[in-house]
Amino acid sequence: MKKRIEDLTVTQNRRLGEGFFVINASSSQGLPDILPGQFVQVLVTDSPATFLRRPLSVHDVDMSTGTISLLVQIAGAGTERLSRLNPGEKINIIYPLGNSFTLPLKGERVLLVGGGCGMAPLLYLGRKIREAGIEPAFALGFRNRSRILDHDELTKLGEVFLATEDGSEGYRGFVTDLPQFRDKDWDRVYCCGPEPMMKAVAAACLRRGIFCEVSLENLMACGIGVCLCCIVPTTSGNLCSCTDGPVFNIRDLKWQISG
Amino acid sequence: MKKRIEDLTVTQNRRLGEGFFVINASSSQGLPDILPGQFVQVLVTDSPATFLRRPLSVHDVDMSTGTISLLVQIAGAGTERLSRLNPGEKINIIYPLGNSFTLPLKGERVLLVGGGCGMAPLLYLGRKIREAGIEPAFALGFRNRSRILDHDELTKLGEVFLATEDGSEGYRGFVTDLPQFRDKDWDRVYCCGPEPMMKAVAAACLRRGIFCEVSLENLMACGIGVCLCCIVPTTSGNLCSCTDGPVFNIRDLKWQISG
Amino acid sequence: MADLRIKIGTLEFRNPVMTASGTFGYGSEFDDFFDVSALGGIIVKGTTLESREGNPYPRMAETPAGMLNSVGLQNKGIDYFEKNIYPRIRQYDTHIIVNVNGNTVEDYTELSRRLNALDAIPAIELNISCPNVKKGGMIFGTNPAAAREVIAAVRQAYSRTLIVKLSPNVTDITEFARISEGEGADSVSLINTLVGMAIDVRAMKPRLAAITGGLSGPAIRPVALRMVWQAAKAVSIPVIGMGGIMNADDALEFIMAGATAVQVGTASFIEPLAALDVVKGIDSSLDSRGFASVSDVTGIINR
Amino acid sequence: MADLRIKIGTLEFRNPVMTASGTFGYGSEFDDFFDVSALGGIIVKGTTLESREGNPYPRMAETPAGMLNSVGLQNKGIDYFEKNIYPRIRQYDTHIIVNVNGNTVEDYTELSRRLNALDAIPAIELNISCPNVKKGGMIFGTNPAAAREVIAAVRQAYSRTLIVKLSPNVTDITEFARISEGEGADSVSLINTLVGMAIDVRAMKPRLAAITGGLSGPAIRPVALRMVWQAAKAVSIPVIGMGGIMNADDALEFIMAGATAVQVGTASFIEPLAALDVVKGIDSSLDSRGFASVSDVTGIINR
Ligand SMILES: Cc1cc2nc3c(=O)[nH]c(=O)nc-3n(C[C@H](O)[C@H](O)[C@H](O)COP(=O)(O)OP(=O)(O)OC[C@H]3O[C@@H](n4cnc5c(N)ncnc54)[C@H](O)[C@@H]3O)c2cc1C
Ligand SMILES: Cc1cc2nc3c(=O)[nH]c(=O)nc-3n(C[C@H](O)[C@H](O)[C@H](O)COP(=O)(O)OP(=O)(O)OC[C@H]3O[C@@H](n4cnc5c(N)ncnc54)[C@H](O)[C@@H]3O)c2cc1C
Ligand SMILES: Cc1cc2nc3c(=O)[nH]c(=O)nc-3n(C[C@H](O)[C@H](O)[C@H](O)COP(=O)(O)O)c2cc1C
Ligand SMILES: Cc1cc2nc3c(=O)[nH]c(=O)nc-3n(C[C@H](O)[C@H](O)[C@H](O)COP(=O)(O)O)c2cc1C
Ligand code: FES
Ligand code: FES
Repeated sequence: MKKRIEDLTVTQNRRLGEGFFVINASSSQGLPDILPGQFVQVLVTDSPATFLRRPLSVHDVDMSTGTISLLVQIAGAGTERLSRLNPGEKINIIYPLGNSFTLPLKGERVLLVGGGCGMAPLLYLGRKIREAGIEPAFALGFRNRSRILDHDELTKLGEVFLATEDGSEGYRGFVTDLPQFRDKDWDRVYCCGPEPMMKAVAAACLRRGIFCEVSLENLMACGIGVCLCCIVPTTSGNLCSCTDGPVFNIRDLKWQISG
Repeated sequence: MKKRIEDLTVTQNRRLGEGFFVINASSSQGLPDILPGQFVQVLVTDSPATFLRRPLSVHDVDMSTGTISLLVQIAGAGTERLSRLNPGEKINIIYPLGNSFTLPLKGERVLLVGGGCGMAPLLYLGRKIREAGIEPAFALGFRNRSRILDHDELTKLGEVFLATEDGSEGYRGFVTDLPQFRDKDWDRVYCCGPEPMMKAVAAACLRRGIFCEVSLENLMACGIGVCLCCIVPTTSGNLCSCTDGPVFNIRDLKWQISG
Repeated sequence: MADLRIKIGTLEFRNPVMTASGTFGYGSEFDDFFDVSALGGIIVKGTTLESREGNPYPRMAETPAGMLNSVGLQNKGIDYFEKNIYPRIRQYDTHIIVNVNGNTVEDYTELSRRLNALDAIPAIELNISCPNVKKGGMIFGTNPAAAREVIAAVRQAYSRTLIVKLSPNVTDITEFARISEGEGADSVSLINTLVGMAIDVRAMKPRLAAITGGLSGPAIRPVALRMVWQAAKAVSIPVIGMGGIMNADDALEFIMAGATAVQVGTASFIEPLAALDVVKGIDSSLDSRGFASVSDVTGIINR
Repeated sequence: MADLRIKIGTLEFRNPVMTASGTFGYGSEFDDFFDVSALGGIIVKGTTLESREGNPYPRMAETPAGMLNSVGLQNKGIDYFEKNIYPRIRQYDTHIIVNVNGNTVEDYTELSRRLNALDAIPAIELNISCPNVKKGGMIFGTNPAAAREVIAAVRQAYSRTLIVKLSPNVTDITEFARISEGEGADSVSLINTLVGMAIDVRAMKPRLAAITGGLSGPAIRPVALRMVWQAAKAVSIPVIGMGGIMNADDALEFIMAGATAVQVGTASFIEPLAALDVVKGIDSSLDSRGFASVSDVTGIINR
């Protein structure tokens, strides 16, 4: 897949929840093939505190309109600036970048686990899994009811199980405490979210021998495998999370987790 | 006059001519007294290439509405960013800064000479002179017809003589060639414009013994007299153009001009 | 309200925030904006024995996240300072510290002696790091033997709190910090500006009349922070950190790296309230995280 | 089309724009974006005899107009390079230059000898300035005697074009430029990164696992430009300038200060086409001002 540097046109910028927004941007030349789990490197203009590009997962893709969606959490100056983009403005991105999630095989039971902006890659992954004829399930964890993000699009693809830390909606506890996660024999679990969540999910999967891939959000400078800043210690040495990842099988990671 | 740091609200941002615009901004607490020739230091936000504030002359003042006007020429990233300010947005300024032009005495014949963004301080100066009961005349120089800036406001205050270098409008030549400049016994000439223009005007005035003040646009870092970057060699040593200026009597300057 | 008091030598400061020499005039230029007595201290303009006109114009060039200056110690000399400035600024209820400069060891000692006689000046900052003068200045700050000589001589001539301002234009900053400590300085302050340059490509000539100048502002903060961290580990006298501090978080970086106090420089050009905001921001930051005093976080990354 | 050709030693370059080591991989990472043969040269990743894993994560911190890195020479070693990378990149119709690193003089000479045998590598860049390794690296680049020894030894071992990459973390850059010239280097390239640091105030710990890292990007450009200007005046071998070059005007600043060629580093992370844009921009800038060749403006501010 050839990488491109392209000015997309913002078609929509919509609030999703407190501090979260979704940008839709379209390509005038049509999108290249994009795999679930891949990301883009966004140039943030007019932001003095933002020197480097910002990596953002591909949240959704609509090939028919040539539109890509990004689900972004305001974390600092760069994402704050992006939250102010208006329809019609240009957004320069380098894409598609990184590897991708391994799609499941026919008949497998598949759970997609996420929280916060970790939901970002799960929509497109869920869509691709559904296209492959499998109905994915989703387990989403949030701090509390008010932090829950709009997940209507996920509901269209499969069942959604919610957990909130304070029980203000859905199950009370972490995603790993969800009965639907604990008690069912999943064949594959895909996870993207805060590191503690990913490590808890990874530990549970390791213990139960479930295939599990996580999408890491390491700090990146280049996003194209040349700066060697985004490395992840793996069983085959330090790998770049921007080219060998961001998706890793937890068996290859050197995480200090007890299986 | 106490200096202030204040967030004004942009009320209008209007194109004046190719690459020139006028920003009106109003103070919610009412403006302080501002003298003709004084300037403001504007904070330019959202502009990575603009680290320091930008000095801009006070173009006009409307005490009744608490509105200040700035006439700006796009010279680089900072002024370009200002050109994109929308009504309703805030603009942080430090003001009023610097000394001021010396107002004429009753009955004196007064000429205000400018070109390009050097027209900026002349409107408010002209207004103050008019308020003092004297009708000022204006001599404006431009490259050619298409570079001429809207000067309707000046016309309301006094007669306006135009010169263009190519003669495409008004007199053909520099402002100093204007018969109205050359042939009349002016008591006071005030000038703001490109350095060659100011030097030519200064030389002519020196020769003819006319009182002449110029407004300098030296590079500034602080604008409040502490960095000592904006200095002007004068007969009393290096003076700060931000506090001892920006207005100087040409007799005090050490310009290499032959009178 | 966290306890913000700190000590440099025997001198107590209300809080660890001072203004950097050459960026805050004599303090009175900021009277319109805030009560400068709220600051820990004010380091006034670089002062010399004789009156100086400094370098020719242009003296300033903006650079990415910073600026170059080549002011070159323009000031009216110590006589003028004593007569016209000192009486006015001695009223401030904060420490007024004079930044001391000279061409020769004798210049430095003579000026220090003169300042020793001014009872409202509790400390001097010995500037051996000005990059913008041909003689003196940085030459003392980049040569160990010369540094040792001038610091020893000034220590003899000056009995109150002596701060030595170090140049970052050296291979090993700890060497100069150690020399300062060894010769009896009460504190070292760093960094002065990095020597830099900019060219106007259209005009095909240097942007500064002096060709080179001193780089300040956030651009240099990572270098400044590293040197402050190194110096703080190398000596046991207090280190005053500066270089690109724009807000309280920036100041806390220096304090957490080991600086006892900080100075705010270029930031005051852009936001005249910057130094005051740093005081307030450090206070509220400590409060909100439950630290009782600033010393609780001083050098915390090294513990 | 202005004549952009330049020479370093006996080696002719299509144009004066190369990519800086550690910022452009082995070139092939940019194949999707443009034909890298349009560049004057490509300095590939810092290479060592043995395979190295580099420093722990995090290795990167963004800073005002720049970034810190503490990669620490992660690379697969010369064996892997010879077998797997060299055959692939030797196809490029531009000069592929290897950035040579080691812990000891022997490491450097052994690696240089190995590279001498690779006929499609017309030059090496001797990196005596890596700030991110405990042994070797910058130790050679900040100590005149050590610099002299390693350059002399490599000069013996390597017969083609030898470029020595200097560290900016020194008091006097001209000393190291002169030593390089004296020991037979064909060129010096500068600057490598300035040692810097950043602290995460909320977490109260350094942003880099290695605590300090190398500062690059526009923030350092004024310092880089000043050093290139000084070095170009001090030696008669060609100087290759770098540090914060983002566009053609930035590159022209270095060339007008006396650099024969330039390298584009960090800019490629933000704009992968940056180096190509610099080539094009220099060309059109010379054209529009009526200069027939780049050498017409080389060092023009010093004439
Ligand atoms: C492959 C990849 C995919 C990503 N996908 C998404 C996405 O789809 N949606 C989304 O909202 N975010 C995503 N992120 C994270 C996103 O890149 C950062 O939040 C963003 O760069 C922050 O920029 P900023 O200027 O707003 O904040 P900054 O001011 O740069 O940072 C604010 C705070 O966040 C921390 N931070 C910055 N970048 C990262 C990072 N990469 N990982 C962890 N902490 C960081 C900083 O240390 C700082 O404390 C992704 C990151 C990667 C590497
Ligand atoms: C007291 C004072 C009053 C001024 N009043 C006005 C005004 O009313 N209207 C107006 O349009 N401009 C005025 N200027 C000039 C204005 O400040 C500059 O044009 C502006 O700072 C340029 O900023 P920038 O970021 O757009 O361009 P930059 O990218 O900073 O500069 C673009 C080019 O302009 C040059 N330049 C920048 N600042 C100055 C300066 N002060 N003098 C000369 N050259 C400069 C730079 O060297 C560069 O070549 C005034 C300047 C001063 C000192
Ligand atoms: C315009 C200007 C003038 C300065 N003059 C002096 C001086 O006279 N004496 C001195 O020791 N440092 C002087 N400095 C250096 C500052 O005190 C400070 O060390 C440096 O600017 C770094 O801090 P900053 O990045 O916060 O500005 C000057 C700096 C600037 C920008
Ligand atoms: C991530 C990164 C890795 C680097 N690795 C090397 C290296 O291996 N060898 C080397 O000589 N310089 C290395 N450098 C330094 C650059 O080659 C260059 O000297 C420096 O970044 C300044 O140029 P710039 O500001 O254009 O990036 C590296 C720089 C960066 C940012
Ligand atoms: S971000 Fe540069 S190698 Fe991955
Ligand atoms: S601009 Fe700082 S003294 Fe005038």
